[in-house]
Amino acid sequence: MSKRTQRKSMEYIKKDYVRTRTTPGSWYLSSYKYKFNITHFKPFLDKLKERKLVGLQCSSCNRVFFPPRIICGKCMVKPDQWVDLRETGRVATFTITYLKDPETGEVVERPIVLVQQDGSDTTFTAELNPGVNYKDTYIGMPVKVHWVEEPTGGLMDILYYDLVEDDSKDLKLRKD
Amino acid sequence: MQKVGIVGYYQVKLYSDANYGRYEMIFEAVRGALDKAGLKKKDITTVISCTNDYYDGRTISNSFAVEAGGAYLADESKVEMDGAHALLYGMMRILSGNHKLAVIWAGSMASCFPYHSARLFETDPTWERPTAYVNDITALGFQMRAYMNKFGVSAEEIAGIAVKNRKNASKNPLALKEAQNPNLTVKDVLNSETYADPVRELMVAQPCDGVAALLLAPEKQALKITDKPVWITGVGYNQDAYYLGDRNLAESKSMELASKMAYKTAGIKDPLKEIDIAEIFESAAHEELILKEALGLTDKGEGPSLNSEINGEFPINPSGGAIGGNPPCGTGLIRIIEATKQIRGEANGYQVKNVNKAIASGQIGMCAQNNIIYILEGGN
Amino acid sequence: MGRQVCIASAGFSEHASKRSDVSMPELVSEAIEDCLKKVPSVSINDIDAFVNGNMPAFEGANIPELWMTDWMGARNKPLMRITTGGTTGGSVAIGGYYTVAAELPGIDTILAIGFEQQSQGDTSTGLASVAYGEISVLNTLGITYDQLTQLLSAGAAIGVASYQATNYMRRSKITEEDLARVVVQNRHNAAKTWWAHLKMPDLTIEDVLETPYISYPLRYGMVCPASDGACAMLFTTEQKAKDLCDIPVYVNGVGSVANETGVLGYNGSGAGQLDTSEQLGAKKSAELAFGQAGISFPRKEIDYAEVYSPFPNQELMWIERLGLFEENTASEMYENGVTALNGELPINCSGGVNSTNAIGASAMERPAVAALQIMGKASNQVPKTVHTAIGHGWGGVINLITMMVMSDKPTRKIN
Amino acid sequence: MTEKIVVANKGLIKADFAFWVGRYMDKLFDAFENKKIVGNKCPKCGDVFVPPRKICGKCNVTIPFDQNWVNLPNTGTLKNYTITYYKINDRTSRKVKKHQTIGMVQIDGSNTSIIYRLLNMEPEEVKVGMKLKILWEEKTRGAPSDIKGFVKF
Repeated sequence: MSKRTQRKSMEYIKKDYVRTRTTPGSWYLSSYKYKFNITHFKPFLDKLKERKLVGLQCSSCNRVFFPPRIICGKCMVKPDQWVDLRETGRVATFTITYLKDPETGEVVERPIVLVQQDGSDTTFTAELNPGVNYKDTYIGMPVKVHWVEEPTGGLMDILYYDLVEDDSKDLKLRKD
Repeated sequence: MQKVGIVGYYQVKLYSDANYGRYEMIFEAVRGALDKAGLKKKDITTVISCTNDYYDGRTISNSFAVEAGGAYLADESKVEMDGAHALLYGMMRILSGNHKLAVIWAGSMASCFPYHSARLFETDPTWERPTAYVNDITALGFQMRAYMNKFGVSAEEIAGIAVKNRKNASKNPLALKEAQNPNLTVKDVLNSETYADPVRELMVAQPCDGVAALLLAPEKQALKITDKPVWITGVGYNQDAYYLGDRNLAESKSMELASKMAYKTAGIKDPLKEIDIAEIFESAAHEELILKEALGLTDKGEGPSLNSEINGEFPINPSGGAIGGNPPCGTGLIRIIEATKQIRGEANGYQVKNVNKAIASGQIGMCAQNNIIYILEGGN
Repeated sequence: MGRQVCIASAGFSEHASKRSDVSMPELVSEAIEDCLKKVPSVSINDIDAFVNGNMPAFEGANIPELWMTDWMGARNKPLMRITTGGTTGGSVAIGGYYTVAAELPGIDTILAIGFEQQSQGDTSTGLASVAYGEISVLNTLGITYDQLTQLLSAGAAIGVASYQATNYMRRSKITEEDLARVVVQNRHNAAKTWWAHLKMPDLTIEDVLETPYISYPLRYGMVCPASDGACAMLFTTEQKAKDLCDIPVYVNGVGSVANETGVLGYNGSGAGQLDTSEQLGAKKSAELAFGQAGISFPRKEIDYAEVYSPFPNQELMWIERLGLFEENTASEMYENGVTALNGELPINCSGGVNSTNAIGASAMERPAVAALQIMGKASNQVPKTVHTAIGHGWGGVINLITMMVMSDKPTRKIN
Repeated sequence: MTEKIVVANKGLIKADFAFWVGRYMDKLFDAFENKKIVGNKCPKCGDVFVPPRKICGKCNVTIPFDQNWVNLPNTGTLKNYTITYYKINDRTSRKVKKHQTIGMVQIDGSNTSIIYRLLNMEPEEVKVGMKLKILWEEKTRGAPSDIKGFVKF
């Protein structure tokens, strides 16, 4: 983190303490393994390859998880129903990061959004179309999946989210 | 102290390298315990987990395990010692009158982390850790030699404990496969490779993967949930000094004080006569003897003379003990589950006859620095 | 079952960005000394048991309680370690409460200790490792690490908090100026608290707004520091507390409810908290604690609050979610001085986590300060009499919440 | 039923720590730089501690920083030992061909034992109660590793 962000501290009343020696130590997470059962991701990834979105639904509380979850914590059961989801969603929340470009050293402003896919009950981190001005991002903004050219069956098949033009035709349709 | 009832339990089989995801394993244990007791998620009021950030390789190792452990919108907390300490906290929560059903789950996956390095993190980083001469391996060596030198106990007698526990483990279907050996002899143990002289490889409890869960309820609720409740009537816990050089390693002062507290609570005067079995968390064979003596079952140095086979005078670790499989964090809780099984008569294959009162213990730290002991009783 | 529990004293070590003169156990012993100094009739030998906690992965020691036994006076005494991330301190305080409430024989007076020496470790890697496993699953599913670090907006806690800030700012329609106002109040209060870290008596809203963004909408001037420090609390029975101090503080309600994680779900799945500023867990915790304490109108019955707010938006959010103010009115209260030292409902008069954040101690300092305010012994004492106060903490991936409700009268029902 | 897929991902990052040793230990390491050992004495029970510490765990009394320092000799008595083939560090543990003898040595004049390697000795020669002396590293840095080990006296 520290290398890629800017730092500026503010003045405050400080007290100086005697500086004693230090002894070193390191925590090597490279000696660790992280085991996960990802069996439930298989059908989800297979569908991504076909440019289709599916969520896993808990048959007890009817919540839809996207991406799928192995356990529904509310009911303590394994969700087992697959439901089709639309390509649209809304921005649940967002933040703007100010990271230094490792090459040029310039601070780049980028919006990172949490998208709630329509029909699902969870949010997921995603990126917006680089063409979208970060100042225009707002909560509740309708977005739509932008697929990669050739999906390979991974999460990166969703390249980013495009802005959906919120025109009045939609409203009319709903009225009918 | 009022009685607290153990109303359900579940233990995932121990594997040296389990084909399980972490959350899946936690879920299996907690869901299994609920199912066995015929309870639902909404009955849970509090969940106490026991994992260790250095064992799980992540900070706040309970934060992502909330759902798998059944803690969704329940009063949740984590004890970072042994599973037996987590049970203590769960018990306190029940005893306070604030909670009606506590889930305690504990365990980790030793196949996923460098066990000895993680244990090395327990040592004083400003003095002992940089050189790493003090670690869980050498600590066991010091402890065994101190015990042998002080009381003149032979290596054969200590190897006998390893043989007993590994034989017992072979009857326990949930024990670690690598630890089970019905045909082991004392000679095999003594001829196995040196761990930390005089400790041999086969005397040591091997870390493995596993999670266990246990359900606690106050007396009134416990009687409604099950007709075979097991009561916790006494508990004691205590911590010794840290530096190995400050301690008398041949004895366990902390276990002595802990058992004193537990016996006083449960009204036990002569543990050997009043109690039927013990499930002790021993990180190596000699530790079972040291803790056995600290529990007041025999005089100091007389541990080997008390027959502790399944059909012996005072059975200790009929399940195989920690030598039968030691999932870090979970081992202490498994000891309590095994003692519960014995009292309920559910220990198929290694059941001791007529068990009504049992001791179960847990520990943490080098040479069992912090010990915790429970007195469990059967009957309504 | 159970019995009344009282807080008899609380103490702190000095907090600073680098307490380079002491090792971790020595830091802890400072807090214990300060705690016992306030109750002269109690010596360390009178303590029956210990409850401890810190956030281990931040400073590279596993179960440091084992090592610091002697420094705490815990040799041959019962000890239990509780740790739950950011809420560690709060969880330890609750653990202290339960240890006394459980009526275990021979355990009446206990010390609860929370500590952290962040200057020893690598806080950003420590924070990143919270979700490290989860991130590695996403990596398996096809997202590159580089992209992932950006997605999590560089640094776990701040990342999570900035999502939450956006949510909250939209809901309550507040501006960055409102956030800065909270910061200014906290830092001014910290200047009057002897143990606080960021003492800024002359800070202005403009100063805060001049600092650059870490990630929108949070600026450098708004976020908490990383401190070294320790906090100790003395819990005991009603009977003993009456002998020890003039105004024993009764712990009437506690809660530590866990919710689903925000921003990122476990196992790399979606997150269940659709609106991270909704905080169902906090509401449930408050409900639980207030229920135990028999408080039906927190808005009227609470005189003082210490909430865990490393970021100013959270301070506004928590006091609303915990039921102290109507939704979306908190920033008005700061503007009108209701929450100031001499206001109707003073908040975080110690400067809060926003000014001092030794993570393992922070969530304990909240009930500790609240208790001292009731006793009238706090460093930045409010002029009015405090009868009932709350101490709150949050941790994990904004999913673990602790609450402690304290009062000078026992209101918890013992049945 | 689909086949179970369990992934075991390796971690990549590492966190570094630097532990402040505090003033008491600093004084010991100052002495280490000059190839000397100091301990401090409990004002109540009179026990001498190596490494020095702020609080005597037995009596629960604070030992003032500016008092009770004791200069100790380079010699000690072996109290306990173990022989192991395992080598452990922060990162991993492995079995090595050459065994290490680790001894618990009570420095003369102190009441606690410190744990270091025993050097230039065959396992058969090691006897509890034997006299030992410190073998210092040639270049001392003021760190625990300045003591290379103990050798026969």
